[in-house]
Amino acid sequence: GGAAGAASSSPQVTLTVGDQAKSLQTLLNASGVLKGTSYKVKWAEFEGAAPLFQAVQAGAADTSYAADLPTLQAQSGGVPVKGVAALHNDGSSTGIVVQKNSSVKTVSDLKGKNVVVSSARGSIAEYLLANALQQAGLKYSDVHVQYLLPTQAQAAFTAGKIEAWATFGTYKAAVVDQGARQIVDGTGGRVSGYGFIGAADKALADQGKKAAIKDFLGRLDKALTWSGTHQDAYAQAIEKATGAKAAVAQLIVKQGYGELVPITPAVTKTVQNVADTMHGIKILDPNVNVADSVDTSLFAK
Amino acid sequence: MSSDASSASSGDKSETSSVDIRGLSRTFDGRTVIDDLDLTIAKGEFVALLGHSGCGKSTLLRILAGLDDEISGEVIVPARRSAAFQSPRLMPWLRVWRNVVLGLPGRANRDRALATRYLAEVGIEERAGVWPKTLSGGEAQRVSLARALVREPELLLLDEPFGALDALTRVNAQRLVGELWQRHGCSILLVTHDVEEALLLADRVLVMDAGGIAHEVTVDLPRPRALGSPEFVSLRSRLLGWLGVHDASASETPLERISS
Amino acid sequence: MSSDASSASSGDKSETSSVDIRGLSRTFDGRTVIDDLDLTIAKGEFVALLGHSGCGKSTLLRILAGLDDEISGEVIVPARRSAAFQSPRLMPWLRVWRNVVLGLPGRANRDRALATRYLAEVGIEERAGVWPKTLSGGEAQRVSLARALVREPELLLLDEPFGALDALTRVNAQRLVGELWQRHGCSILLVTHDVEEALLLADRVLVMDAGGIAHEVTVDLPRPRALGSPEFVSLRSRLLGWLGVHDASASETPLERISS
Amino acid sequence: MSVKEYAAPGAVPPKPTAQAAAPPDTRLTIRPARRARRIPRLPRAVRRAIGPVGLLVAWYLGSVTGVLPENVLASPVDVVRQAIELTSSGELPRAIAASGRRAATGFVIGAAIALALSLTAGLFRLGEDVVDASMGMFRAIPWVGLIPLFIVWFGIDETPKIALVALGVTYPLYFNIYGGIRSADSQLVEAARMLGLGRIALIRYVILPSALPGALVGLRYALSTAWLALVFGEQINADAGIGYLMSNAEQYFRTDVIVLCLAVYAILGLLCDFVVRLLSKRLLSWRASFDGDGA
Amino acid sequence: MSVKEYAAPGAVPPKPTAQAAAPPDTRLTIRPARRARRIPRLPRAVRRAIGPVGLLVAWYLGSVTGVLPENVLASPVDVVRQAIELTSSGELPRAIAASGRRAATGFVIGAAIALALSLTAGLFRLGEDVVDASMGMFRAIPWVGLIPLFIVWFGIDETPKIALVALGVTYPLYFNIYGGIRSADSQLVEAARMLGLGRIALIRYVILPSALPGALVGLRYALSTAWLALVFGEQINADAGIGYLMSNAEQYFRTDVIVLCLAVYAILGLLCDFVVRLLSKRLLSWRASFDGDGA
Ligand SMILES: Nc1ncnc2c1ncn2[C@@H]1O[C@H](COP(=O)(O)OP(=O)(O)OP(=O)(O)O)[C@@H](O)[C@H]1O
Ligand SMILES: Nc1ncnc2c1ncn2[C@@H]1O[C@H](COP(=O)(O)OP(=O)(O)OP(=O)(O)O)[C@@H](O)[C@H]1O
Ligand SMILES: [Mg+2]
Ligand SMILES: [Mg+2]
Repeated sequence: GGAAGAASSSPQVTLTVGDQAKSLQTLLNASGVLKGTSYKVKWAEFEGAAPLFQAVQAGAADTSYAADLPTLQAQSGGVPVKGVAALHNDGSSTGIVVQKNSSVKTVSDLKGKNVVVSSARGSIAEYLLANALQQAGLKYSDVHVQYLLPTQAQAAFTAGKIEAWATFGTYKAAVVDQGARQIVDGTGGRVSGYGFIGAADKALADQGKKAAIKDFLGRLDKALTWSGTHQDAYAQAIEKATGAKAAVAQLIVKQGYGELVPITPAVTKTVQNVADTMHGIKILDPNVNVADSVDTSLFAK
Repeated sequence: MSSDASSASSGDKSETSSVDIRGLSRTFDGRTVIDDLDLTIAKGEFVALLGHSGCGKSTLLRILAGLDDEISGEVIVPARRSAAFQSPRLMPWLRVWRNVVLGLPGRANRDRALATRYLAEVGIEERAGVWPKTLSGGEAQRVSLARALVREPELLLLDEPFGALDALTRVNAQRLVGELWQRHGCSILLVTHDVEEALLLADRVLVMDAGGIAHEVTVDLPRPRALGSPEFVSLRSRLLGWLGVHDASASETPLERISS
Repeated sequence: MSSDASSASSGDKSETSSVDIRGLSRTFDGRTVIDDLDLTIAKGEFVALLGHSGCGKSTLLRILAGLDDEISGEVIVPARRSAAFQSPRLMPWLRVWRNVVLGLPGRANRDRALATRYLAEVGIEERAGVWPKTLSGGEAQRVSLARALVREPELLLLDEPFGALDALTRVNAQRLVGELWQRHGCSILLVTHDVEEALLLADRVLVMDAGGIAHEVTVDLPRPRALGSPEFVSLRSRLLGWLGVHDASASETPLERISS
Repeated sequence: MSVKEYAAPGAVPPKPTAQAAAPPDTRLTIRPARRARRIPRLPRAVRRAIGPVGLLVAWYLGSVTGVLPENVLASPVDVVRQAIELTSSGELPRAIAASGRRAATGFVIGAAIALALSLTAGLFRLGEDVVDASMGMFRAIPWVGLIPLFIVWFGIDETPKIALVALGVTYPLYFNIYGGIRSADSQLVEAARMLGLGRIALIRYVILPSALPGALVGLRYALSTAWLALVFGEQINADAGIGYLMSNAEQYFRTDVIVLCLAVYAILGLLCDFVVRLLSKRLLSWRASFDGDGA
Repeated sequence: MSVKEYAAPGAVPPKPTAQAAAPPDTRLTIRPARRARRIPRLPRAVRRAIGPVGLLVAWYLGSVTGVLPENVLASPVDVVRQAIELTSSGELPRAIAASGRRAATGFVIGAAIALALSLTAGLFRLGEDVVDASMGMFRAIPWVGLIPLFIVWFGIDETPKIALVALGVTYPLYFNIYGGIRSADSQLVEAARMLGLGRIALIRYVILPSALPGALVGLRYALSTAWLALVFGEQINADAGIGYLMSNAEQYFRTDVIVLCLAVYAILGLLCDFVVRLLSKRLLSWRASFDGDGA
């Protein structure tokens, strides 16, 4: 790439922003923060973290947007991506639910049970399960873990085919609505609550793109701040953009990432703990050195 | 198949007749091929059917076989019929002998000995075990004939069954049909283009034209028949005349016309 | 096709002969059907081939047509050949007239007028526009004949082309072939089961047996020929004898054997 | 080869025990075709609607009785409501148009590839050996596993979606056309050669018409595959299309929209089938083949 | 109907301009089949290996030269290493066995359903109207959308996986058998009826053999579909199977394992193809059909 100054002002730069299910796109468009960028923003939308990182790996997206664990998984798998900023929420969206008439009242009661984890191996829900079991003094091998995609698991749970389900977001809310009991959730640090905006190594090596990412992070920060103060407008935007029902949109707003934070050593440490735990139950192999997998130079407050 | 058993329909003539056709018509796309045709075949009668190519002989046979029901008119036939079609129509995926006994009831449809006996009758027992695709034209026709004969029907429908056979094979096949007919007393409707064959074998010879039976002659010559007898020669010339080969003199075959 | 043009191979006889076969053999699964057969057909010669069903006539024709190359021996044929097979082999997906002109070079393969002219020759011009599946047996055979005739070959291979035709239609078709032959001077190899037909049309009649040409007779009767002439009758009886119909007297047709 | 003397007449078994003893005097009346005599039947279109309409009714009953839980398979009423809403908002027509464009482009490309490959494999022994073995292998590779490769090659815009459709369409067409070519009647091929048809003419007038019935079976399958491939294709960075609409609805939990999409797929399937039926009727009118009993 | 008098002889066009003017004296030598004379050819198995082996080489070269980036399509060397490792750990054989069991069970069920449906639709007009229209519709419904329904009905153990395989297998077999039945030669069906074959015998001796070539095309397609359906099926609560192995590897960006799974699929595809080829050779030996040029 050329000199930083020249590139950042160059209209030629196109930043391909990786996104999941239109989350960032909706937020940034609704808040209007993208007006007047010196670069072009192109959205790359995916159904989940795995295809998004595949696209990053293939060089088809410059940035990623995912929770801590999927990002760690991608890094462990060799996807050339670095965390450049962290997102945070309270972790309440993740939880373990059981059928309303289940004999399972607490996490310790899960011993010997089948527990379904969504979306897949190495998801935040699995971390919650692992962490909760650990805190309850159980080994991870004391439960029998089954993996199901959330839509499938939801159908199975509703039909009474599964007893305990570690899940998240709208899926959790929906079954709780119908009477399912939540025995534990991710608050209180049971999940880290962190997510990452990642940048492909190749994009970071390109001065023009790097500058664009830096600028983009600033705008994303503003957008998140806006979302905290304009919850209704944000929810309406979600409804409009995705067809979600009002209640679901509000839930997304409530449980979504509320702020953009720099990747401080504290963040690194928390996430490293997550990585170590998952490595300990052989879910994350090889382990990731979080401090080496971030680039803190792009976003600071 | 849309033919149902109906004992009620065997009317007044049922004791003596095998086939009763009244006012039969068949139209293909507006072209009437069979037009108000009447025909009765007595039990045990051997009837030969002549007619120009395309005049509707095979169509009539298909109707009698119960394979064509887009007709109008009344057709009564015996329940047990059997046919040799103009083309052999062997099942390509069954060995020759399986083709012969195909459709016989019970265990008989696996009776290779029975099949081989009939194949021997038509002179191709050594080809019993091969695929139909390897047969010559005449061989296939003989398998088809054997298949029709093996099932001892009450009405046997033969559509030019000897057309692809050489002189010797043809004589033998004709003799075989004649013998089976005399032994089992079935009725036979034989389509042929060979006037002499018709006269040698049949009790009655019909000439089809314009969708109906245009001419009919009863051959009451004693059997075995001699080609040279004056009655035979005069019958032949009459039939040839009806078939349009007008200038054939009594002693000439139709081919002679070429030299005239 | 594995036949290549080779002008070098047209050896000493090439100026006068149309077909040269030397030591031809063909074996099916260990069964030798054609065994060291030699045959020369002169330019413009009309040769008829007789033989028992299954003796290898069609196999020989297929080899001459270049459709079978699992042979040993030497076979030289004209480049421009044409054939009517034993079964009509019409393309079911082409209208009758398209079948007739199929394969003609250039625009001619769309020349309906040309097709109709030849269909008229064989008496079915009114069926030019229909699908082959609706043809009667004899109609299909005539289309196949028209298809072979339309391309004016140097060697015409006809495998029982009149087998499914009635007397009148047959006479006309024979006359048509005879005329075309005389007009264009092509060589013809005609397979037939009808001894009289062979004698009426051909310059030379061959009888195939045991995989080779067992008998051969040159018919040097003047044309047009008369069935009743003594030479004709004696030739016929000789041929019938070779074909195994031994007890046929000079004045009898093979069918007479039935009555003996 | 000499002609054997025939078996003596006496060798004909006097009574082969073969024929079942039907009462010897039974006679039948060949009845004129029923359609000429009975009450006219239900029209074809109505009879063909029985199945789909029956399923619709079953679905409705299932929803009402709770056999099909609402949150798994939305009730027809909800789906219709949703259909009206999305149609008036223009979203559904836009989705169908977007998917249709992709499906059509991909189909054309896939069909061309399938035709070229099946001709190569069908006409030449060497082609068969090389192409056919590879196709059998390729077909077995799950293309979901190839999506990353597609992204590398084709990016994340329209091209990978179209490529997925083309890939999905190629296999059924290839297998069926190749099978069809190989079932061409060798007698007709011989006749055509005898008539002096060149290679091109042989293909055009003999091989392809022979393969046509098989190709139409493949076409039927391929047309529905074209739409189905987009269920996956439109998960890659799409912002319109039925596949996108459906996966989006899955993310946001809209079973009514999901089921609406399924219904749209079903209707598209019926439409494609209808087209293939029409085409078959037109293109195969020369055929004399079994068309089922009157029942 | 009266026979028309033939056109007068003179009506034969004296020189139809049709025939191309090949030099009138050209003669050809019909050459004995080449195989009898030339150097013996490569054996069939070797020739059929050309395609797959060529692709392997292309893959290797692509990896070495960087045309296929390592992080998208692992190099053959890595894949072989991974294969050895997973084989010695027993994971790969276990996966193949688990998937194989599911594929086989599902295939048998699907094939039985397809046969029953295609016979119903093929033999009866009413069956055709009801079944065939519904099948065209069903086929178009993406079964990924139906997985939740499957889970509700069949739970999350083996049954839904097997059901998915059965579903995937049913369609290609149904379409091809149905198409095959409908292309049975009506002349043979007539002959069979004349011979007094009952309905069962008609099916057994005429209809099914006629449908066989088509059914084998469908079989070829269905066998690979059986394995492919497990790519999705084994995302449902599996702990063994190639599909599971692959989606797991996808989750972890283990391109070497992904590509190993793709390779296993490819080999399984080749094996299935081989079985179908053998079967075809045995079952279709009665057929006289076009089998490609000598080239
Ligand atoms: N399915 C059909 N559709 C239309 N026309 C048909 C159909 N079948 C037969 N025909 C026509 O009906 C007429 C009679 O046919 P048919 O087969 O009965 O003749 P045929 O007397 O047996 O003649 P041949 O001696 O040549 O076999 C023919 O002109 C034929 O073209
Ligand atoms: N593809 C084949 N495989 C095995 N045997 C064959 C094959 N084709 C022909 N034959 C056999 O070769 C012999 C000669 O067949 P061909 O068709 O030449 O007889 P033909 O003289 O034409 O008899 P016809 O007068 O009955 O037509 C027959 O016995 C036939 O069964
Ligand atoms: Mg006829
Ligand atoms: Mg022959």
